[in-house]
Amino acid sequence: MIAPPPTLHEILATLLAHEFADEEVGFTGLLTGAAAAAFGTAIPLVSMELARRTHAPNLTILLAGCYHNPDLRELEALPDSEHSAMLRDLPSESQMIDYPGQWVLKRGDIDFGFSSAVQVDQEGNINSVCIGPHERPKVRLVGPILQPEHMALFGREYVMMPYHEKRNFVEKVDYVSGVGYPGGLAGRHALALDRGGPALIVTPKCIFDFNRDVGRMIVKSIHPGVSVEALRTATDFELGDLSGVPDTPLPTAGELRLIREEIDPRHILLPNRQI
Amino acid sequence: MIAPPPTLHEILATLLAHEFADEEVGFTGLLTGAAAAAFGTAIPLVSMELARRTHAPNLTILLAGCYHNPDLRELEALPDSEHSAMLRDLPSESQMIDYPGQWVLKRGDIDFGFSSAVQVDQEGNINSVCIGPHERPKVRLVGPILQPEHMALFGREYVMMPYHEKRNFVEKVDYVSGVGYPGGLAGRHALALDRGGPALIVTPKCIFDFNRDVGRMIVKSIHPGVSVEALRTATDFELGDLSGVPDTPLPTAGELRLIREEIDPRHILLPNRQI
Amino acid sequence: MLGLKSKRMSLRDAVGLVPNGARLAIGGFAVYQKPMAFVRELVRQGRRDLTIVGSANSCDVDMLAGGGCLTRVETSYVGLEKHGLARNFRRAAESGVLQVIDYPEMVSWDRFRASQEGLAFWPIPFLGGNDVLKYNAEIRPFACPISGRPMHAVPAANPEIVVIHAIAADEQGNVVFPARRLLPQSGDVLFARSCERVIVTVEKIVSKAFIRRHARLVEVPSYRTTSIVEVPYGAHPTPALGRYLSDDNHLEEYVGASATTEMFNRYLERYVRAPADHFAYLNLIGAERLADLQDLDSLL
Amino acid sequence: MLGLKSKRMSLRDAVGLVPNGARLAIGGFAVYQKPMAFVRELVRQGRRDLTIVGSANSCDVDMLAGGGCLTRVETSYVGLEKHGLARNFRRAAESGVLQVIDYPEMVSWDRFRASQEGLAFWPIPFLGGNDVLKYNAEIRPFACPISGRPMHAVPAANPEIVVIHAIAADEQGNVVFPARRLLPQSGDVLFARSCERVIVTVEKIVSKAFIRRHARLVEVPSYRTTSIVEVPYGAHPTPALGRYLSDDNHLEEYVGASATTEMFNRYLERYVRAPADHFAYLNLIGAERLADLQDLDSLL
Repeated sequence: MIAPPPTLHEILATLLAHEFADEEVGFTGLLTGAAAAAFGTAIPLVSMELARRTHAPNLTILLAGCYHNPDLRELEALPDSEHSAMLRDLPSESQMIDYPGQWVLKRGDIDFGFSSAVQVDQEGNINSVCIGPHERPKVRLVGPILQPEHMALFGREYVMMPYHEKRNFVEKVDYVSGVGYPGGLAGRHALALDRGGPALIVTPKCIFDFNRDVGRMIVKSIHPGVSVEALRTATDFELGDLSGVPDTPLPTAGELRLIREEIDPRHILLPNRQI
Repeated sequence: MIAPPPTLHEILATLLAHEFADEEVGFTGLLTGAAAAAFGTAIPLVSMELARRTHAPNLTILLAGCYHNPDLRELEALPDSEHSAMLRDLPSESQMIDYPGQWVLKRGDIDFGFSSAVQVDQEGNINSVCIGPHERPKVRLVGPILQPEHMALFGREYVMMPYHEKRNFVEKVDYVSGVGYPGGLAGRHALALDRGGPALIVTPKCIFDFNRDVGRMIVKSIHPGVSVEALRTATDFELGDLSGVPDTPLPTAGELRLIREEIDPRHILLPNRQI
Repeated sequence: MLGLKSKRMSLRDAVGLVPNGARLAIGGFAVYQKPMAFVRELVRQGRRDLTIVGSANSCDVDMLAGGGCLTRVETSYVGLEKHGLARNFRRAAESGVLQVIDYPEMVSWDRFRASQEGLAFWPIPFLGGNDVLKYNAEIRPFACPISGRPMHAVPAANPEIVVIHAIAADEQGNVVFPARRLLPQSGDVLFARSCERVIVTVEKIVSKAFIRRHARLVEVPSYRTTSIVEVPYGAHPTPALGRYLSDDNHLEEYVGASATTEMFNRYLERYVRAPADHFAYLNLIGAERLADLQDLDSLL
Repeated sequence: MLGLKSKRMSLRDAVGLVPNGARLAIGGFAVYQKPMAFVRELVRQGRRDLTIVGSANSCDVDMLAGGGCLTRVETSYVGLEKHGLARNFRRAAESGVLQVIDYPEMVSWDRFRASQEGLAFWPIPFLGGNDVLKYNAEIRPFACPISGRPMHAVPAANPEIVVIHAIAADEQGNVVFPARRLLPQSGDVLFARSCERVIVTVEKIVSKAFIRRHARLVEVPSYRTTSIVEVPYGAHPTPALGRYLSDDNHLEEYVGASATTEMFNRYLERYVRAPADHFAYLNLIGAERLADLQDLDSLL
């Protein structure tokens, strides 16, 4: 019997798992709404758990920023609230209940994090504050939340974009609430940002990496079934020559089996279907 | 039947009790050694408890800086260790276990405190760091401990000196580890010390107050049985004209009864004898 | 001990301590344990021109915005998490009547730490390039006095009044927090230590014996509190950890009602202005719903 | 989960991580819960030229001074509380071989908070007129960037290595602290969050199941620890809260023995250099004394 082909979520979780080294600390917030929750919370959780079950057994997962290595088998549903009583009762190895807490944010305890945004631009800046001018915005969004810290204090950041449309991938964000690579790594250095910054931008259509010298996004791989044309149409900035860009790699049979049988057998984290 | 006359400890505890206003917060550390423990811990505790049982029922006692309104009736002995397991188990209304903690030190939550020192000078500076030059001291003492905070951040300070000899009451302390009134209140202001400073200096021989304009100690009262001559002999700086200085007032019969029958009936805090 | 001073106050009188134009910090974090009964009473009393300084806000700021009480908000987040954007807040911000000063999340906590420390500023080393700087002249660049590294001084939160919702306190104002608490409850402790006018609404006023039995958990002692107000279900529709869960049904009704100004005014009329008091509000929610929201704290 | 990395190490090897000349922070506070087995092993291995940075110190610094291991101490207190002055420390300071940098008590905590915050300094508003400034050129005056108020920047603690003694940890380095803890245990948590090389000696190495059952009390997680060393009675003669009390008899013996350099060398020979290992030391103390020191933690 042949296993069903990998879903996009499974592909992304596997790709991310390969990014993590043993003994790293990975931080995921708790996002809500189907697409945001999948990209911002579920895929990161599965990716970190997959890494722990393969090459990185000592990786520390921080669920909702507070719960160290939670027992995901005890989950009865993907949590939909960041500080709900349900999480108080979820078995874990350590619970952060105060700030400053167990992970020493400003000393760099967090090796990598996941964040999401409404806009991202070609420098990798992200925005969750407003669309249009700040004083009289067209759309007022939630605010900077933890984006400034994610993009400056964490070792690196995976920006998880649940939607990839022209309005999300813009020339210049309307408000920089998380700093990418303006002026490249030298530009970050000039801003006294000595570490961190976006590693990959993960979207439903492709994976972006960066040319960190000039501080510009480059397409690293394109997901199976997505055309170069569709990618260009959905992106408001110039993508350059995409002729040599490979397809996003697929999970191995072993990785798929781990995700489906060990990590998420009840499909609580990842939906059991193509999306 | 006539009650035994008040002891010096009872006289000092009563005098201090009159100093406190209702709803104030009073801080006492935990000093060790018979004389230091009496002056630094026991007399302050009795004075605050007496105030609570008379005019200041809402005064908060901080025993060892951490235990809010401890139940003194549960004490089986005067604690002789600042952070011993015995204090963990002493009933109280709140236990401080962290810094910053319940009392917000730098916002001025502590209205008054009690401290002790090896030297005090006529400006009210105190010293527990060293006798002689700092680099090669004649006697190296314990260090500044919490004296700088007591003398700058608390609303006012009662300096409790268990010994009154020339070596303790000096022209100029060898190391200022708690600041008095150099240059008076204007001098404190110039040092950006906007609150606090010593209120009274309490010794086995007398009570000192301050002329806060010039920043100099003045004798407020002399304890019964102490001669002016004895006081001058025991003090290394000039005391000025002492002809009009009154005797230190005695407790009323009611105050004595409260101390002896209600606050310290088992003589755990104050010794049951003249000293 | 005779003569212990009671800090107990009615909800109406406690809200009366907040003047128009006050700089108010509202406890809780995002959609958790917000002193919503207090917020409703602010709207009922028609308070105006408030500035809210906070760490993460939700229906507290949104209801005050919808009630026309706000001039300015300084925080890191205003939203309703899984229930979506805060629509009254959006309208007020987009129309320009509400000034929003954005701070990073942990920096918004640091601002209260500065107030706790009696400092006018907190030193932040990581704001370079962030537009948080662009729209906030109160943040000042400076060089670390020791390393010379360029940094920014963010202003202290400096609330004039803090209001939090907790599970229990005695009449003297000793406030207990559950041992198995989460981040929002720790934020409340921090807030209560950042200001000298602290109003605490509680699920229950308890005896001194209860307080003494939980001395280890009395994180906000009597001398830090200004008034104690007994308001059962005082955080509804947000949860109070250990007592009740979030009323997601009511929050959905709230979100639906905040689609337009007119609809939200009808919501305010029904749930805030018309009810004679907090218990009349709870009766509108109904006993079955309230019972259904029960949370259990650890029994250990 | 296969392949979990053990951070377990012998006492000898853990002490080997501390080079001559290191800048070391020793946990515990005053005479409480000092990692004394670690200190004895430092003396046994003949470590030299150490700088100790701390908040309040006692027989840790005194023994290292008596063992000739120290060059410099930065702290607020060195003494033995009810047992009197620290006589080896005194001799070393008075002879000028030991440099003592004095800090106020809470400022000495603030210096670790600065390290925890990744800052080179902590802003202190109340040092004017104090001789702490006179003898410390590392403290720099500066003006508050927002209010202009004159203040002082004290340097961060910046330990190169931190060592604390705790009751339990698992082999991966998750360290638990008792719920009914006191100030010294909180200081240990702060120390462990101020540095990336953290050595924890523990009364007992426990299972992962024990850790998961006490997740709320795991204040120092695996990724903050460098090595875990099982040393029962590792704080002796100081107490370990919840496990054993202070050995006042031994401390009196210690104080008596530190009257002169010669006598203290005999003490070091008997209790530190001659015993083959920590258990040989404990045998010198004897089972009856150790049993007598038992403390009980809360059973709740």
